[in-house]
Amino acid sequence: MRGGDRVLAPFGARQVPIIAHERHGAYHVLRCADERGPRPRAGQFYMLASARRWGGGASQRPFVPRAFSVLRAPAGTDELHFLLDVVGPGTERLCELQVDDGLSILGPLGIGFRFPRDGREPLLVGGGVGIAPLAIWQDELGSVSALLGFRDAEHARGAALLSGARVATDDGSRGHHGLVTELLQERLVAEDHVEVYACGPPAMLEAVRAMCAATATPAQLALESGMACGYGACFGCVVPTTDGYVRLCVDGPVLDAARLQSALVPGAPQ
Amino acid sequence: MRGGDRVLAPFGARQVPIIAHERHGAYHVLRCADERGPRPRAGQFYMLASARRWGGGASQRPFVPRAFSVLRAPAGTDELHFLLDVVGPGTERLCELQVDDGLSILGPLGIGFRFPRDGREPLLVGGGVGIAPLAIWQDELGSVSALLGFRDAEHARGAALLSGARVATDDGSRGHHGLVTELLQERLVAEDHVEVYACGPPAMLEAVRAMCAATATPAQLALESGMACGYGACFGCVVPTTDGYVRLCVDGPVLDAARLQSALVPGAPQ
Amino acid sequence: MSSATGTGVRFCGIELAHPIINASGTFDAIAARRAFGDELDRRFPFSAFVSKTVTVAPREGNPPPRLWELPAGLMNSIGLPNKGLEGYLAHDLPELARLPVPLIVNVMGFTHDEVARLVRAFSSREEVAALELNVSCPNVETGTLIGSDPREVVALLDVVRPLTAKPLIVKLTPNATDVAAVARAAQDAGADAVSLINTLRGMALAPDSAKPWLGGTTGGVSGPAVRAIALAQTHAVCSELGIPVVAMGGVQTGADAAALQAVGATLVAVGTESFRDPLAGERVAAELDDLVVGAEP
Amino acid sequence: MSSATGTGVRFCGIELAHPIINASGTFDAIAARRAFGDELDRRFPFSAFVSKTVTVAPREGNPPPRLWELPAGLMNSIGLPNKGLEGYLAHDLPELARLPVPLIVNVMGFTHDEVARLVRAFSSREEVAALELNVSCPNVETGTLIGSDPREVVALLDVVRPLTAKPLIVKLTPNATDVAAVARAAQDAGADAVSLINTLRGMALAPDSAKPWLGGTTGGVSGPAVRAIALAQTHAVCSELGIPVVAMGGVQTGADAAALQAVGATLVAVGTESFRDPLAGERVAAELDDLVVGAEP
Ligand SMILES: Cc1cc2nc3c(=O)[nH]c(=O)nc-3n(C[C@H](O)[C@H](O)[C@H](O)COP(=O)(O)OP(=O)(O)OC[C@H]3O[C@@H](n4cnc5c(N)ncnc54)[C@H](O)[C@@H]3O)c2cc1C
Ligand SMILES: Cc1cc2nc3c(=O)[nH]c(=O)nc-3n(C[C@H](O)[C@H](O)[C@H](O)COP(=O)(O)OP(=O)(O)OC[C@H]3O[C@@H](n4cnc5c(N)ncnc54)[C@H](O)[C@@H]3O)c2cc1C
Ligand SMILES: Cc1cc2nc3c(=O)[nH]c(=O)nc-3n(C[C@H](O)[C@H](O)[C@H](O)COP(=O)(O)O)c2cc1C
Ligand SMILES: Cc1cc2nc3c(=O)[nH]c(=O)nc-3n(C[C@H](O)[C@H](O)[C@H](O)COP(=O)(O)O)c2cc1C
Ligand code: FES
Ligand code: FES
Repeated sequence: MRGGDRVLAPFGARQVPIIAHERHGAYHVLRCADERGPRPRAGQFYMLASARRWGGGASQRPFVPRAFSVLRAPAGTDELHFLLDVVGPGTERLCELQVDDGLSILGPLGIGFRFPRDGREPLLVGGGVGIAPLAIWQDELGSVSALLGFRDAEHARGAALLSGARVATDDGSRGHHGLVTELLQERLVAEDHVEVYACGPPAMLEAVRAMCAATATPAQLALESGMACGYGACFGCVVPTTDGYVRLCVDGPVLDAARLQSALVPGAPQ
Repeated sequence: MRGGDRVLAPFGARQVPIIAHERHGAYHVLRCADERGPRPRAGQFYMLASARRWGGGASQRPFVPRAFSVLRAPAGTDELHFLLDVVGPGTERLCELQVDDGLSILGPLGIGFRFPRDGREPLLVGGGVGIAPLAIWQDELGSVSALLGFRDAEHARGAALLSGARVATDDGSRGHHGLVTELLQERLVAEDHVEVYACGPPAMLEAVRAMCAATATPAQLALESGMACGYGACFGCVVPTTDGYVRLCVDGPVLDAARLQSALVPGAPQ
Repeated sequence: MSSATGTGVRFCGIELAHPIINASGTFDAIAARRAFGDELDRRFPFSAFVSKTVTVAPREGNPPPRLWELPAGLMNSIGLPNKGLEGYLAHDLPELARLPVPLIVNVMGFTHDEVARLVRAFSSREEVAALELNVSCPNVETGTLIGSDPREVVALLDVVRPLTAKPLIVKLTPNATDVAAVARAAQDAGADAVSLINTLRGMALAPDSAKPWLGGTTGGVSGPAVRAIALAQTHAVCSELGIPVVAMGGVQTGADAAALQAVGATLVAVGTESFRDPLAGERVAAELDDLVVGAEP
Repeated sequence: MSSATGTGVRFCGIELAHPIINASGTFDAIAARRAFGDELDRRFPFSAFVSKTVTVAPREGNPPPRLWELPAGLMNSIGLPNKGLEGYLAHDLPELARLPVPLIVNVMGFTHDEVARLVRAFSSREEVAALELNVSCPNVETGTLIGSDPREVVALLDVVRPLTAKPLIVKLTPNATDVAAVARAAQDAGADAVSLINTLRGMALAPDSAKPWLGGTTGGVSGPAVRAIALAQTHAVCSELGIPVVAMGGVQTGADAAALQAVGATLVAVGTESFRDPLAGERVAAELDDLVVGAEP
């Protein structure tokens, strides 16, 4: 555990205003102004909830806040950006928020990405909404390569959030027709001095993990699991590692791929 | 029970659009367009809920729909008007609704006002948001006298919803300084051939009931009690009468004052 | 356990058009007819109608207030108001017999004798398809809640089972340490089916006061708030039983009903959700049907 | 029952700054220090800290998924992961002793011997102000849930009560027919206080599947959904007990805490609400204080 990869969160949820709500294809970007919080590290996340009417959706949910990687925290501003994909009552409610509505945030939480080992070249691999933590990491690292996979061209519009990304789509409507891991495979074959930073759906992460293991390429995976608290209180977000279960919210969400037998976390949001 | 005072409701809650949301001093008037429903009788009510996000307020409420007297159902239109006072999570949510938002309605429900007996002159007595059923009753009866009581001038702006009303305010900021029942007392002393139609807070209704009983004046009281269903399913809305408990939603909400020992319904919204 | 074919379902020998019925005490077909007229009968939302609990003597029910809204639920202390056996037979039964669906009468007695009287009285009425025994009440002699004690349930069934050939459904209380043990006892003592869950004991204080809000001091919790508890108890009961189970508790959607069927329920009852919309049962049945159809290969 | 003075309160001889503590297993002060740093200690939300259940042997806990969100609540099957007695003494206790508030250690054993070992071990540690016995677990010999059976609770207390002079709080399970009877048994067998409610047994199926969602199959329901049930059980227990009661279950506001105190609780614990905001306990305590002050003439 390297404490240095964690920026401490102010204690307690705080309310901040939404200052912009943008659409990027199928995705939403919410920007808020976090006057009282520190600048997060790439790969850290926040627990978000609407300040008002958090609940009352499908199945009378949401009830607990929801975890979101920080997409971007532009230097010299107090802005935090989040990238959201509507998949259920929590993300639906958050994506209803408009400018000046209140957002409840707790964070930054968890441990983010660490710099590459032994002068390796960073290689970012993202799938779907999982591109979020890679954007802030690219901001920090400078212009490093990114391989991004999406369902279709409409979702692939999210690729504009990173610079110079190579894109793959499942339906071939933009970029490479196929999986982003196919692009990764090419790169792993061509070069051997990279460190992979990946975030995306479990199946993609598992493919990344297996490829990197096979080629002895170090990889840091930003995982997801169902969370209730985000700060280690509930023990609900565990994932199995070589050291047993670890709470993803305090010991992750970025884990070294070498610590995982599999990146297929049971019950993780897909 | 006179069946003639009840217009049957279409079976099932239906969704209608909000077509106007007005403020009248402290009160809100919501208008909706009810294409599929019949014209209600004065004194009938509807169970209302927001079509979306009914819940998620204080204490994770509301959950069941809320009862509201119809304020007005203008002839020749499909409009229904409701008068709302924000007192808790249900009324708060309904008063968030804007034009084109969906309102879920069930009704018209219950038994409304009956015409006066033996050629008596109708006299309307209302308190606060309880003026609602008197407006539609006045629409039906023509220009009959109305005595309306309010907390203060801001609330008394609701009096404009009836025509030619005499107003009393608790703080004297408009009209008679004192209780509306003081105005009623004057009228009951001056005339003896009236029938009183009253709706308002329990303490007011109880005073009206006692005064009318003392002067042998017939009175019809539109009562309130906590309701879950509005159509006789839950047995929750009972009030004690001389014939035992009756469900206000199917045997009321208008009850003959003679059937009541007291109009102080336990647990009624104040 | 389920013998559903398409959406039709056979329950204790009764053919039902679909698996969704109402929960006792949450739909008064007679009052609904007053509010909605004939449309109620033309479009009856449930495949069988379960009447509110009938007792031997008429009951006024508990003093109001009787309702308290909960986070995602409701609490009631209605107190089983009803016209009593004679009043039910004279006034309610003829009205309910007109419904387009089979009638299940829910009964409760404060002594074995009372339950026996009720069972005997309905046993001979052909309008009645089945009886549901509400055992969420204390044995007035021993003080124990009958439905929480397997021995009490057996003692009751030993008395009433021989009195009728009609299907006997025992409605279990969830306020028990081991609901499955009570269910097993009911099955062994001859129950044809069990139903669950009844409401969970709850309480609320009046705002700005330290006094109980409900006229009955405590009340029964129902609605989505109890859904997970209902599923756990239904799962536990179905795992041990061979007889059909009627499951309920917080059902709002076809998916909720499907979950109860997935753990073994034959029928699913909709209760509190009908308060939010009297046609909830119809919607749940349609959603369930879509799920079942959708799931076919 | 309450000996609150202003907001300060005395509980089993321990002076607490206010009546709001955390519910066991819903706040990990050590992890919170990693997330929030020293601010945690400067602004600790609770007047005492109750640690997560400690067992003799280390436990990994249940396989994920461990959480399922409910209408106005949460269900968990965490499975009591902990470092075990030795690990706790070596690693957790020194960290928790640094907290600015008294420490209550919650323990559970699968046999009387195990509980005895835990009680003995903590009895001699002056960092520990009191012990809470989690009896929501089966007696491995008899199979009964200890906390649902008064005799089992008495048998356990007969063994462990003599082993410590520290206050012993028995944490009751709500999954019992007569919680007050269990509480009375605990009192009679020497408990210094009881706490309730623990979570209610629940279950959920995975969406689009008929399989249980939780790794542990069933889970425990908590949050606002159980608030009314918690109040009813607290009321029933307090009506019969002379010893102090720590009440919890769905507390979100000062008013919720005040209601539990109004029916007799001395302390109130905040559990699930802390997941929505780690400072929930501070807010509840402040709101409660306002209510108490506001109520003075
Ligand atoms: C560290 C971290 C970072 C994340 N970053 C992002 C991000 O940047 N952008 C983004 O869009 N998402 C992100 N997520 C995922 C996001 O948290 C989830 O999409 C969100 O919680 C979904 O909430 P919901 O209510 O919309 O959907 P839910 O209904 O909660 O559905 C989401 C998934 O949860 C499961 N589920 C369904 N019902 C329930 C229930 N009742 N209880 C529990 N689980 C249920 C299912 O597997 C479902 O697929 C991140 C998650 C983590 C842990
Ligand atoms: C036939 C009828 C006609 C009505 N007509 C009108 C009308 O025209 N206009 C109008 O504004 N209102 C009308 N009402 C009253 C209206 O229904 C209530 O104001 C509304 O239900 C309040 O809901 P709420 O959620 O805003 O407030 P609530 O929080 O429900 O509070 C309202 C009252 O309910 C009680 N209460 C508080 N908490 C709870 C709880 N958890 N569960 C149960 N009760 C609780 C208290 O006594 C409180 O004062 C009518 C009521 C009836 C029965
Ligand atoms: C207002 C109300 C009245 C009820 N009355 C009865 C009754 O008379 N007899 C009975 O066996 N159950 C009664 N119940 C319990 C329901 O039949 C059902 O078991 C319970 O409400 C759980 O289902 P639900 O969550 O869908 O409401 C009542 C429930 C409610 C909410
Ligand atoms: C995630 C979670 C973990 C819990 N772990 C424990 C535990 O280890 N020991 C225990 O006695 N109770 C445990 N509980 C129960 C709580 O202490 C409390 O009794 C219950 O959650 C009700 O309070 P609440 O509704 O405020 O959460 C746990 C509850 C939750 C939600
Ligand atoms: S989300 Fe609660 S411990 Fe990680
Ligand atoms: S509100 Fe349900 S019976 Fe009247």
